[in-house]
Amino acid sequence: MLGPILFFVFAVAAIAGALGMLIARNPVTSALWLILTMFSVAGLYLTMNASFISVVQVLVYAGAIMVLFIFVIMLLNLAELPKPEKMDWRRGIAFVLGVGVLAQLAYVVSAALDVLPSPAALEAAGQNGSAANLAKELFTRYAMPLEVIGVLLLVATVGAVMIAKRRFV
Amino acid sequence: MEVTLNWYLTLAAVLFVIGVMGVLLRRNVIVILMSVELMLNAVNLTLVAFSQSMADPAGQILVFFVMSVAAAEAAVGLAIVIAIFRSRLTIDVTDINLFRY
Amino acid sequence: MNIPYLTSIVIFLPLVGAVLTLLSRSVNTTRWTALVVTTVTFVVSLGLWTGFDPAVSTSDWPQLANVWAGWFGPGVDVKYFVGIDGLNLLLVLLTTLLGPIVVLSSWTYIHKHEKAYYTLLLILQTGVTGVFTSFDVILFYIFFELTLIPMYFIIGIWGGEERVYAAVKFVLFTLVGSLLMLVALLFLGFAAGEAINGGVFTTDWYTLVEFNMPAVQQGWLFLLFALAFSIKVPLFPLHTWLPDAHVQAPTGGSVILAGVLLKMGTYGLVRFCLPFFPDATHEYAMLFAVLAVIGIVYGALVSRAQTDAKKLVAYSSVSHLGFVVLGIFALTAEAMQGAFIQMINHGISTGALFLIVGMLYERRHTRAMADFGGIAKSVPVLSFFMIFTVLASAGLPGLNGFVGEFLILMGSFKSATVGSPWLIAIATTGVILAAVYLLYMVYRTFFGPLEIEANRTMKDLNPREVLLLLPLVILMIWMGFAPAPFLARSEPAVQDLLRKIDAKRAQSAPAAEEPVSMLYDGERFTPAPSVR
Amino acid sequence: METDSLVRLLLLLPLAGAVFNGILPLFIPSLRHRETLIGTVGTAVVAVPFLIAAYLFAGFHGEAHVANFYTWMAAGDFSVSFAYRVDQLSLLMTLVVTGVGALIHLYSVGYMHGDPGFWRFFAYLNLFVFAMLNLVLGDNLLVLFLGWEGVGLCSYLLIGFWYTDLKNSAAGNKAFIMNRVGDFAFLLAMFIFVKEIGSLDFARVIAEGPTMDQSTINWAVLLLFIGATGKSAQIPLFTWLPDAMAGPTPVSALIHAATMVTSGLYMLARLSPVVLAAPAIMNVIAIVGALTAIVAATIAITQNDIKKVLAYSTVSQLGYMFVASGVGAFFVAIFHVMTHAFFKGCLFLGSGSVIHGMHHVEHELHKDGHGHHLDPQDMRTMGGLKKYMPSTQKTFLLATLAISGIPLLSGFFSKDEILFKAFEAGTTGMSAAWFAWVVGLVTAFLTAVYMARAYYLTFEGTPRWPHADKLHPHESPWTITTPLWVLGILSVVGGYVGIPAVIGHGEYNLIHHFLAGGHGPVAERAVEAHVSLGTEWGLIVLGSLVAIVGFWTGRRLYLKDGLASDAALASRFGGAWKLWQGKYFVDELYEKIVVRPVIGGAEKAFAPFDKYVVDGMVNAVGYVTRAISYVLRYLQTGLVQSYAVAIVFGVLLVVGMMLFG
Repeated sequence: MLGPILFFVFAVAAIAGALGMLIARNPVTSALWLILTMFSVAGLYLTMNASFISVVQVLVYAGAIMVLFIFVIMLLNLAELPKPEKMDWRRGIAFVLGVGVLAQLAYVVSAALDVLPSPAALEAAGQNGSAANLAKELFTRYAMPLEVIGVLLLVATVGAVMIAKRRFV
Repeated sequence: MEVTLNWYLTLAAVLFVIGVMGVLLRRNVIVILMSVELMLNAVNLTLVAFSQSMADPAGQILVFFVMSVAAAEAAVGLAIVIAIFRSRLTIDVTDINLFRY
Repeated sequence: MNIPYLTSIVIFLPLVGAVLTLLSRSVNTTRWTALVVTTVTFVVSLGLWTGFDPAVSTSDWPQLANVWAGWFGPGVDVKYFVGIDGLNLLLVLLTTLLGPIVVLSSWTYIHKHEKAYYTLLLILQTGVTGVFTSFDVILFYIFFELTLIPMYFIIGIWGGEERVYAAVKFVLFTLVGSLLMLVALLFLGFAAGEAINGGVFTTDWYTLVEFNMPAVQQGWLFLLFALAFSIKVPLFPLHTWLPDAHVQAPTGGSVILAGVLLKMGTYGLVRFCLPFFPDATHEYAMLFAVLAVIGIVYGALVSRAQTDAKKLVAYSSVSHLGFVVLGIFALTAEAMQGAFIQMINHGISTGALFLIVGMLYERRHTRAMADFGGIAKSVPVLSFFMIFTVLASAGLPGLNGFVGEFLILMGSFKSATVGSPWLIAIATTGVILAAVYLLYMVYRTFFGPLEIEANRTMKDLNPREVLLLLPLVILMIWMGFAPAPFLARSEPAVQDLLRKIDAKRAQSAPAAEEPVSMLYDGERFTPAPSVR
Repeated sequence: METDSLVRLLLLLPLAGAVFNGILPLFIPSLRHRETLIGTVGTAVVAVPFLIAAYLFAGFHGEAHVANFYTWMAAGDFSVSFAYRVDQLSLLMTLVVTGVGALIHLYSVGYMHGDPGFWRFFAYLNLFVFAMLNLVLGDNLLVLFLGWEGVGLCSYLLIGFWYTDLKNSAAGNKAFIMNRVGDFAFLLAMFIFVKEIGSLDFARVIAEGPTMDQSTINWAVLLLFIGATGKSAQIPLFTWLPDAMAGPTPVSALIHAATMVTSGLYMLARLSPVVLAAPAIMNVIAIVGALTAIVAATIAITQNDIKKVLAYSTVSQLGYMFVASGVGAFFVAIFHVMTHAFFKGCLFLGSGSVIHGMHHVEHELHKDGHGHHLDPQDMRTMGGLKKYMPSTQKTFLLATLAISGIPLLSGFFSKDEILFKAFEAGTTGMSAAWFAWVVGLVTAFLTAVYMARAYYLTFEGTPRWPHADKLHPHESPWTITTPLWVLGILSVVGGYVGIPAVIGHGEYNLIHHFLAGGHGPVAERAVEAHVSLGTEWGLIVLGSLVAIVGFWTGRRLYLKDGLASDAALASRFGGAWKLWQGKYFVDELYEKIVVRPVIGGAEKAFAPFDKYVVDGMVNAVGYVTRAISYVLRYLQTGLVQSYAVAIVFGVLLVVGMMLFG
């Protein structure tokens, strides 16, 4: 019974965090809410025995990306938006579309219930998600993409520096 | 009661849609970027769920790459936000329409 | 002489040259590099002439072929497949010959961004040579599109006053046709793969030639292919990009455009439309012949109405290419041979006309015929070349133009598909009209009193200009008096092509149906009982 | 083998001369003024072929020889070679071309002396001889056509020789284009032969041509004849020839009188068996020839330009020759071609000599500052030249008498033979021949009149140019008078190769034996019943009388009264005279019904059509695209979120289609 309980705890936290981010007026608050979601997702990974990814999730998202966000918000000193956000017809359309996407996804999941694979044994899953296993894959079969993604990160870093420099725009 | 794959999928769907809503509804560019991150997270969740239930590491490898791209995207996106804020003193998307006809 | 990969060398040598010109430091090095590269390419391409043996059949495999089957990746039968047969040999040689001539003609004509110009020129040559030598339709398509980009820039950057309009028009026209062709060739590749290649998508020319499809499909695909090529030719009424592009392009661009780029259209018709879709070819032959004949007469008349010498020459291309298209759709060996020789002729004589008009422009910075008059006195050598070329272009026997026109008209006259005497008679009036508009140009430009001071002091041709016209003039005489060696090169391939067309037609023709007579009983028709 | 090399030499020498005289001086300007060199080479490369032709003629034994050099073009089933035929007909024509040609080259050395285009002139003339030799020696229609167009080209170049005057160039253009109209028909005729026979070799065309369908034969022969009317200046394509007089006079003599314009007749004679198979078209040929003869003759009477008179006379004489072809007497046509080459060559060269002299007068007038403008070709300012130019006068008189058909001179024999053949054809059921015969007689009278007029206005009477008491022309140098005398003598004796059948039953009609009569290559119309000897004598006497009376009339009118007679005739004939003087206004008619509609149509209809309709449609596509985008651009709000909405909408749609579609 521990599995479902843990799942529900994390799931509720994740959805709450997401909704919080969506609703909060202040971007800093939004960011904090999102961090909650990130942690919850990391927890969910743990429930699936995907230990390595879980750690990386915390490190990268919560540790790096979200810090970056908050840093930028602070840097620009954007505590509050000058204008209040109110519903207009465009937002209505957006809302309807969102619901539509949700409905489609729900339909897909429900329709696919009987073809979904039955979950592998927990040990096997743990074996699969272990750092050793992933490292082996990553440095053998996916070595080339790994290098490429490294270059991508480098390029992104250089690009970000260039763009953010004064007198660029 | 057992936690099956479709639970995770449903959760991921909900998170994804919240992300979509964020992109479509919010006017703050930074929050929009955060919503994009949320969408990526939702997808990651799906990938990991499938990967673990099928005992195939490829899904998690992909998640790894997605995270890298997300990091790159956040870095460049935020840099752009800074640049725009410098020149136009706003990060409200409804005020940024450089490509207007 | 037996150089391995000769065909590929001829194709890609200019591309290597393009890299070299990019690396060159001064304008002079750029020009010399381009000249040396194109000249070497021409010399190397003469190896194709000596290496090609007309006695060896190319009905199953081209000569001097280079193949790289794995070029496009696994799962599809798309090859890098180039080679030489009777249909493309002369066109390749024409291209390589015009290479150095165009470089020489641009020597002092181009005054800005020389490096880019010569680089594009060399890339263009690779594209054109590739188009002519490809035996894979996808490869052909890639080269076909590759010619578009350099030409766009050459017109758009170094052209005349309306250069951007002309360049955009040129690209849009060609692109419309070629994209439709892409759709058609993908369909063809899949269909042929499904039918005769074990389900593998194929664009190998020799495979596709064997593939016979239902007449209705043939009709559609034929029209899509033919549209692309007709725009390139250009066939009336798709020709309006041509005067703009020709007139606005710099001399070198015009020469390439008229000399070889238009031939890609006619060559494509022969290489692809005819053997791939023989039934449709027969069905639409008359339509295309009529359009061609309209083009002959119409082009000539519009040409006569021009006041701009370059525009006059440009419209003359519409008229001349009309002959080629007529010859192609006549589907007789004589007319087809004539069409091929006429392609070469047009490249030589119209190329030379553009060169000379360009020389006039370089001296006086005007192309209006009214600004000249009587210059035969001040520039006799230039006038000699001009009149000589005009006569060749007007189809004077003993010069090259006549051979092509005569064979085309004669072959069309006896053709089963387009051989209506009245149609050919109308086409033959093109011979009269060619004299009308070309002599008019000579009359307005070269004869009469020398009244304008600037014309009086005009400089005659310098050795460089004589040098670049001389090979063309020699070819005009050679091909006029002894076209037999040229005709002999393409004869077996043309015969072979026509045989293939006939064989496919025979294969797809329904068994001869017994004519059924109908009885009318006052209310409706009923088939009569067979008497046999 | 020997004949082959001789033929090769015969053909290549003039070509080499053209290259030497044309290309070398073009690139080496210092050579341009070496008149002696150029003139010598130019003349030699025509004179030597004449000797070769004479040698071949002397050694000719009645067997046609074909020299096949190499394949010109071959495609599919069609093949044609550079093959040349040496037989009676081609030898005779070659002798005329090279003989008269050589004389005229020699003449040109004197006539063109001092012209800056001396080198060019000789290059063109040599090229002309080369083309003409191809025309007469070619063994198939295509080589003939090579020469056919080649002579047309040289004619164009030489008419427009003095290109600084646009009038000359325009005349050249006119000649070339009218010739091209004829060539157009010629080409179609060749297509018919290729389609029906599969070859253009004379041997096969002649053998198989008559076996084609009657309607095909008719078409082929009609088209050939139209081709001939272009080159030989017949109705309806004759108007270029008088304009062609814009060229230097030796050109008029060589090209537009002696050789090129007769090539149509040569072609018909060469293909005579095929022509004979189309009797309906022969009627047309005879009628057109007769009409041309009289139309040109009436115009000739009214012209004042000495070269124009001779030009129309040429057209008229060519009409005679076509009458001969039309009634099936091709060898007589060739006979007249030959005699005509002699006397008309002589006349033109004589007129050139006169112009040369008058030019001198004009030059002197200018130098003295009298400020008079004198047209050196206008007979109204001549007169009395007999005293100053005796050689020219004597030879001109001989040629005039010959062309008028005064008995025992060359023109008498050939012209009389034509009229006789027409009469004979008429008696044997060819209705058009009667018409041709009557018209021919009238024309013979007119010919004598206008030639007498030309002679008397030019050489007799009193000088009419300004200051005639002080200034007068001189006789031309020997290079000019030598050809005059040679041709003058030939116009006297040239006819004796065709003595009429009344003497010795045709035994002495050498030309008939040589060309036709079963041995030669020229066919004849079969005649069942010959006219009686008495009738034939009667016709000869009638012809002689017409000529003598005509010449006498001319002499009476113009010897004393000179120009006054013109005025008298003009008032006597009134409207007709105006019509003749205006050349029947054919040029104006063509201008109105052909030239202006075509050129005007091109300029006013086709070019705008191309610009506004065809191109307009293309541009319209562009404008429509632009209009649509003008509306659609409002979608481009620049707001990221509106794009995002669209993207999500698209995703919904696509996924929806995948799920439910």
